[in-house]
Amino acid sequence: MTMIEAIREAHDVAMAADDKVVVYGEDVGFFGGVFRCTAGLQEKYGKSRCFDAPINESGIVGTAIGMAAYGLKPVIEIQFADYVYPAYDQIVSEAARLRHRSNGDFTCPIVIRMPTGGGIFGGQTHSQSPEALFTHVSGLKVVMPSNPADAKGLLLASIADPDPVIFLEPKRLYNGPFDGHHDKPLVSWKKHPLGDVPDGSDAVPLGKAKIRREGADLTILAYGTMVYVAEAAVAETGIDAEVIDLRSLMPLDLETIVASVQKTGRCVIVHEATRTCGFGAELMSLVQESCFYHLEAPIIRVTGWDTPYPHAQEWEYFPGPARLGEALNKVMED
Amino acid sequence: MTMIEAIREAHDVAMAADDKVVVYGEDVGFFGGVFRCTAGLQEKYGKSRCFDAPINESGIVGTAIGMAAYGLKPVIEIQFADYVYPAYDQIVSEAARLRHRSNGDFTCPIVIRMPTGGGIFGGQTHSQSPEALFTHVSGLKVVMPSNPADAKGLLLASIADPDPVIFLEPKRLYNGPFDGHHDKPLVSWKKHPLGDVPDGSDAVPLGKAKIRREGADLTILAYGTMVYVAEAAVAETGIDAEVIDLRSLMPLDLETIVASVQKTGRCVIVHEATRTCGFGAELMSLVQESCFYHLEAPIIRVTGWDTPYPHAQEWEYFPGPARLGEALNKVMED
Amino acid sequence: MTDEIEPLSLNVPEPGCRPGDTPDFSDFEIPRAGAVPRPPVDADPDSIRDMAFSIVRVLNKEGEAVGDWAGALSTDELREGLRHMVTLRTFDARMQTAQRQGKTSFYMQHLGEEAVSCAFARALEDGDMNFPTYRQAGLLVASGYPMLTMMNQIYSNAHDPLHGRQLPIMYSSKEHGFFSISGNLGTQFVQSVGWAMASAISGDTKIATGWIGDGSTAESDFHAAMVFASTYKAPVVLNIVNNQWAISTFQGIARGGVGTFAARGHGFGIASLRVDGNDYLAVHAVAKWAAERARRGFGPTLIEHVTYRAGGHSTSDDPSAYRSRREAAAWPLGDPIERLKQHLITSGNGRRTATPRPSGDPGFGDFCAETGRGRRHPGRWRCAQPARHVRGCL
Amino acid sequence: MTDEIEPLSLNVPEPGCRPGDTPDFSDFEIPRAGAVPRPPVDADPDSIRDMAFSIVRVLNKEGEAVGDWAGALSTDELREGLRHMVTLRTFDARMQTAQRQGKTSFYMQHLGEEAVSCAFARALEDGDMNFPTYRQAGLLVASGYPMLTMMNQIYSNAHDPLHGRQLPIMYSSKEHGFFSISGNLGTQFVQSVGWAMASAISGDTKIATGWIGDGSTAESDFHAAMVFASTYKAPVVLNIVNNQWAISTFQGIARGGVGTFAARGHGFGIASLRVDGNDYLAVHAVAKWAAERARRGFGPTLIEHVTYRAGGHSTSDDPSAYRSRREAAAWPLGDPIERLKQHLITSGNGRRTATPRPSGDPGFGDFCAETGRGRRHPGRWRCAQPARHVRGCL
Ligand SMILES: Cc1ncc(C[n+]2csc(CCOP(=O)(O)OP(=O)(O)O)c2C)c(N)n1
Ligand SMILES: Cc1ncc(C[n+]2csc(CCOP(=O)(O)OP(=O)(O)O)c2C)c(N)n1
Ligand SMILES: [Mg+2]
Ligand SMILES: [Mg+2]
Repeated sequence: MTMIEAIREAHDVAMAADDKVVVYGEDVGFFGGVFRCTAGLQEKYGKSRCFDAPINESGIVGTAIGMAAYGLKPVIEIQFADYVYPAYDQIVSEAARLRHRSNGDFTCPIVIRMPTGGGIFGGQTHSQSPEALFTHVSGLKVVMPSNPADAKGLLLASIADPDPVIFLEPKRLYNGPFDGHHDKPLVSWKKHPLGDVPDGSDAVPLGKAKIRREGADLTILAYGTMVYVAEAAVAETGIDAEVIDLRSLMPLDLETIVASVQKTGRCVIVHEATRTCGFGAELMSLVQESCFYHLEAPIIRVTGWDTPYPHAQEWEYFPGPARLGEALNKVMED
Repeated sequence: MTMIEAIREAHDVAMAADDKVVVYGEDVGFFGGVFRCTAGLQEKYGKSRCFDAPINESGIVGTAIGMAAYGLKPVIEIQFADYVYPAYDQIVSEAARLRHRSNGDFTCPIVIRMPTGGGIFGGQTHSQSPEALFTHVSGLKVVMPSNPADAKGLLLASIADPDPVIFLEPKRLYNGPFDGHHDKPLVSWKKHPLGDVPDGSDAVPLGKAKIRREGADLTILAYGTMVYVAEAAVAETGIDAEVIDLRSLMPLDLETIVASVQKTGRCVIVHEATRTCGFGAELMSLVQESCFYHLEAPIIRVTGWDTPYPHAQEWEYFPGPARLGEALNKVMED
Repeated sequence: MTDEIEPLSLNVPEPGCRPGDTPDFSDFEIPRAGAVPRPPVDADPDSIRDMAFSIVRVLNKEGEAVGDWAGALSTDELREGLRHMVTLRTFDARMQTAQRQGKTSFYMQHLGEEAVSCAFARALEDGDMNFPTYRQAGLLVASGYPMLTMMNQIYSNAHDPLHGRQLPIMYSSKEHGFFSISGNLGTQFVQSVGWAMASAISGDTKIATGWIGDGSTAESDFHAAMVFASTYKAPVVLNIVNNQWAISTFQGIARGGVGTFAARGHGFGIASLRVDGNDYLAVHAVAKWAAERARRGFGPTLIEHVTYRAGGHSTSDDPSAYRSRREAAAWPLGDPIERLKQHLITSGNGRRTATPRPSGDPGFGDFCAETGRGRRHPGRWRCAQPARHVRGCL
Repeated sequence: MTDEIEPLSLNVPEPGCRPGDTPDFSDFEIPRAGAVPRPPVDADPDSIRDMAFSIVRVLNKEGEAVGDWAGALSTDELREGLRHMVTLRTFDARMQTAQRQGKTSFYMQHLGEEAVSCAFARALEDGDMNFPTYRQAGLLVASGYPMLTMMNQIYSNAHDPLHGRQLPIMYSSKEHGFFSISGNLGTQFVQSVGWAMASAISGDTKIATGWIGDGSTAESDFHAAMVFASTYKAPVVLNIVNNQWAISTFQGIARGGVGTFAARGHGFGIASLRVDGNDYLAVHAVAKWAAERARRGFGPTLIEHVTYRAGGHSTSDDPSAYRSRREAAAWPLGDPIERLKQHLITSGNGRRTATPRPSGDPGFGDFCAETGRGRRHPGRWRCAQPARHVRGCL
């Protein structure tokens, strides 16, 4: 199934199992979301468990916090990650801190889903990757699946989590994997092994990375769309790299990362977001702190540029396999 | 003079020189701001150039963007940095991108001032250091002075700047330097050489760090209150460290940083903000990228913890000279 | 008390008509054309409270211009207005097709709403500034912005003044009083108030206008705009374009339990009124009134333009998934182009077949020649390709 | 037109009275007690529009309870109410002093506003949830929350249920229907609507209340709360405590060009009214009405409590810098404690000197003994020290 179907199914499984799970957001009800991730849920579970919200992201998150305080488990959609900023105060000052500031008297089990990342010619307001703006905020978990199976399993884990989870969906992967070669035809998930999504309600635990490819010479840390870019760059350069799909940025599977870098001695980090203070900076710091004596070359970041996400120059901005490949070669030479 | 007086004087100089400079914010008009940084300006320049704003941070920034588009130069105050999040969308999606997205057709010369940082028993909503949430956003400049002379000069440079500047004021330094020894009596700026603020309208350029202490053995990167913590830790450990006050985080004076670390071979980064994805991660990455072959030990970050800023446990959270001193010793031993 | 209390339930408003249903606008009250009097421009907002629950209309069913608000425009001006609207509609149709042909990535049309921005533009003066949404290109068309430049932007080609940085139709032209469009809803509404405050601070006589959709009034910056406009009596005209839909969401979700969007102004002491957004003369008359009010220092006005989005939300949208295909045809305020045309004919100033040719600089033919019919331009900026791989509404 | 236009100028509202001026509330219209009728709880919001421009009052100048809204409370209940208010005022005075003595870092008092939260609390039922600001500790006092626990929180000592994590007075008690206080203004207002929606979704009969200050109504989350409450008819009572000041900023800056804050509700079709916040009986009666309205599924109510902040904003504030020292004394709605006391005396249910001793568990004496009179507690959590080095308002 596609990633959209997998996300829909995770909602369905969770809503069927627990009537405390409620789902809402802009265009989420009757229409089932502009990406159709909630299609059919209103019909199946009724208008008071899946409904359209007014266009007010702060209100969507703010009401969800209130609902969570009541005892429900809201799973809400922000139509694009680019539109989460009006809700930033509610997320940062409220959702993230409620358990801490009330010493557990009130908690905030909400999941905030949002389509993330570029590659769809969406310009600066339909392409952003704001993960670092959430990983810096203590009290939030941050998750980004890279395939349908993980999308379902991680969403189920996020809904089960007792605290707020930011669930970032790389929209360029909704219908099939994408490795940055934008001229190639789309391969559908239906023809991909990871499109084979297990039935049932098994969660993929938060905080566990997945080694997508074992390798001896260098470690690539990636998540979301970049996992496929990494695979492509490895294939194209022929370098025996280990490719790690982080899956969850917070909590982070530092153990897997450190074991890999200590083995390979080299590390390249790749993400779509703007470079400065991106999540790559944290990854680089953690690797430097944990593996300093194992490093044989400087760690390199391959990222989006420090500009807004452009429209026409999308492929100049997007860190594709060519740019990543260059970095891999460089780090092997260093 | 105090840092408050220096900030007031910078406003005064700028308003006298250019009637396009307007100043507003919550309690900023008649009362002159809760920290009194704008005291006297309404009386001197009239109510239409210095006035009270409704309590709506998004409106304060949003109207400032409109005013800037008209041709004014708004200098606005957010009462505490902790309260900037409701304005985050206007800052990130609008102010930061206006020049880029309109290809220079419209620009946004605004200064957003905000008292920042802890050490005042303000609890989680009067103590935050959100600089990394701005440095990650392309299109913003981010400045943090550590003394009255720089506060005046950097604020004048920020007002003169043609683009949006986030001006973070370490409120614990408003009345005197503070090195983390909270039991010691306050030393007033009036008795400190940096309280000697030059007359006139000379700006301190953005993007130039200041070496506060030359040293041969290791480099400490600090800004704001942490500059004094660093000086204290150096005095207390007796390590011959070079202390760099970054002053402006974006643009960053990478040249000065790199020259210093290449000289010393060791680096410790200190900031008050939460550790994960803090500005320290970016600094550590830049140093790793630029000085890998010069490094003799892992770089260490000394930061606030990954929790909301606590009230009673303030001095457990605050990265004081003891914690920094330990890190200095460790990095010398590594 | 508790024992006699029924369990609560959630109220979720629903539109009158979903796919398959028969559209029914019988609940929708439409005042007679000419029925709403024109108050003086310094009217106390409280004294015109009723205007937020009525609709200013000038053109009656017969196409006659009637009442206080009529008579402001000459026949030449009306003909020009018709030309602007037809131009915008034709432009939309061509660009919509261009997108379908894969020549650009994205487009948003104005179908059915052309009067709102075309008529409004003619009530402003040079130097005034609009803070538009993505559905007011009529402000550009009616103020002489070159269509060629619009197309260059849409194609993100070498002549795009924005250098390919923005999504198609996210125009910017300071010179034409058109603030850079943001993709983020609502932000521009409060910015317009700031611009207007700046004009007042500077002792200028220029005014600003803000624009927002019905759905987007729910955004918090709507409130920020109202608060600041109210407190500082900013010389601004705040426009809500109520085209009944926000993507798949009907206006009742944003409006909630109140009669009209215009009524939102009452809580701020802001003069508030509704206008027939499909009536070129009414929009123009109301815009003139509000602009003069602002310019003379009597403060802000909130205008709800009542209209209907006859097309899809954007090229990414297929409205038949969430509303009846017959709803547009059933919309009781008609088509703004047909209505103005009928007026010109009725008043003896047009021929029965008189739909004018679209204006523009250059004509469409020339344009297509110049840009190589939308094929990849060999210049520095690339033509964008449509995002075929992801379906969803932008 | 432009040539005859005067330059614009910015309107910046000013309070009637600054330090040194003579307070003058003669513009402030105060309806007679008993004058506003009590509508049925299912009243159509439109039918009670006038209530947003009037003030529900029960106690007249003579201390008699008059009109439709009178008679809901027994003498015992009124005596208890008086005790709650006196307790809160006394508690405030002690804690204010404790802060001045350096025993805690910060405090915020309710001086003059005691009736609002004390009376409101008594109109709610077990299981309802308040989303308060920092100035509604009366909700705790009047619902039996132990004062000892409040003091433990204020001293951030070993018994502080929040483990020293929050600034003093930022209480939290789910058990007592008191949501964790946030330092960020306005956020809780829309959260209360979410809680109420959850109750409706769950088919429960519980209601929520939201609280916000006059100044904070300007925050955008006020709008979010109104939009969601209106659309989903949430069972919530939304309270604006208009105590005339927001730190140094008078309420006119947030209110702008409208008559009252309550009028903000009209744009949302929300039942909106004002109440004399210094009249215990009136607050209680209105709260009961709104709570029942919500609980019976008739939707939200917006209540503006008209009161006066007689003290400083917080221990960091000195109000004489921005308003007349005589303003509090001139405030025309009087002192809530004196007024209820007078009522009890007038109605023959109190003695002339009958101000009750503060209630509390334990009494103040016990408390001070137990905590070592606010000295550093030897427990795990440290007593906070005041931030003497930075002057400024938190
Ligand atoms: C902050 C933000 N949230 C969500 C969106 C996604 N979005 C784009 S248009 C739209 C609907 C707007 O409807 P309306 O305001 O009625 O304007 P219309 O399209 O009808 O002109 C939505 C939800 C956005 N662009 N920005
Ligand atoms: C988002 C945010 N902005 C600013 C502040 C600073 N602040 C604290 S209280 C206050 C005034 C609030 O006034 P009002 O709402 O009238 O409440 P009152 O203090 O009068 O009860 C301000 C500006 C804050 N706490 N949060
Ligand atoms: Mg619409
Ligand atoms: Mg107040």
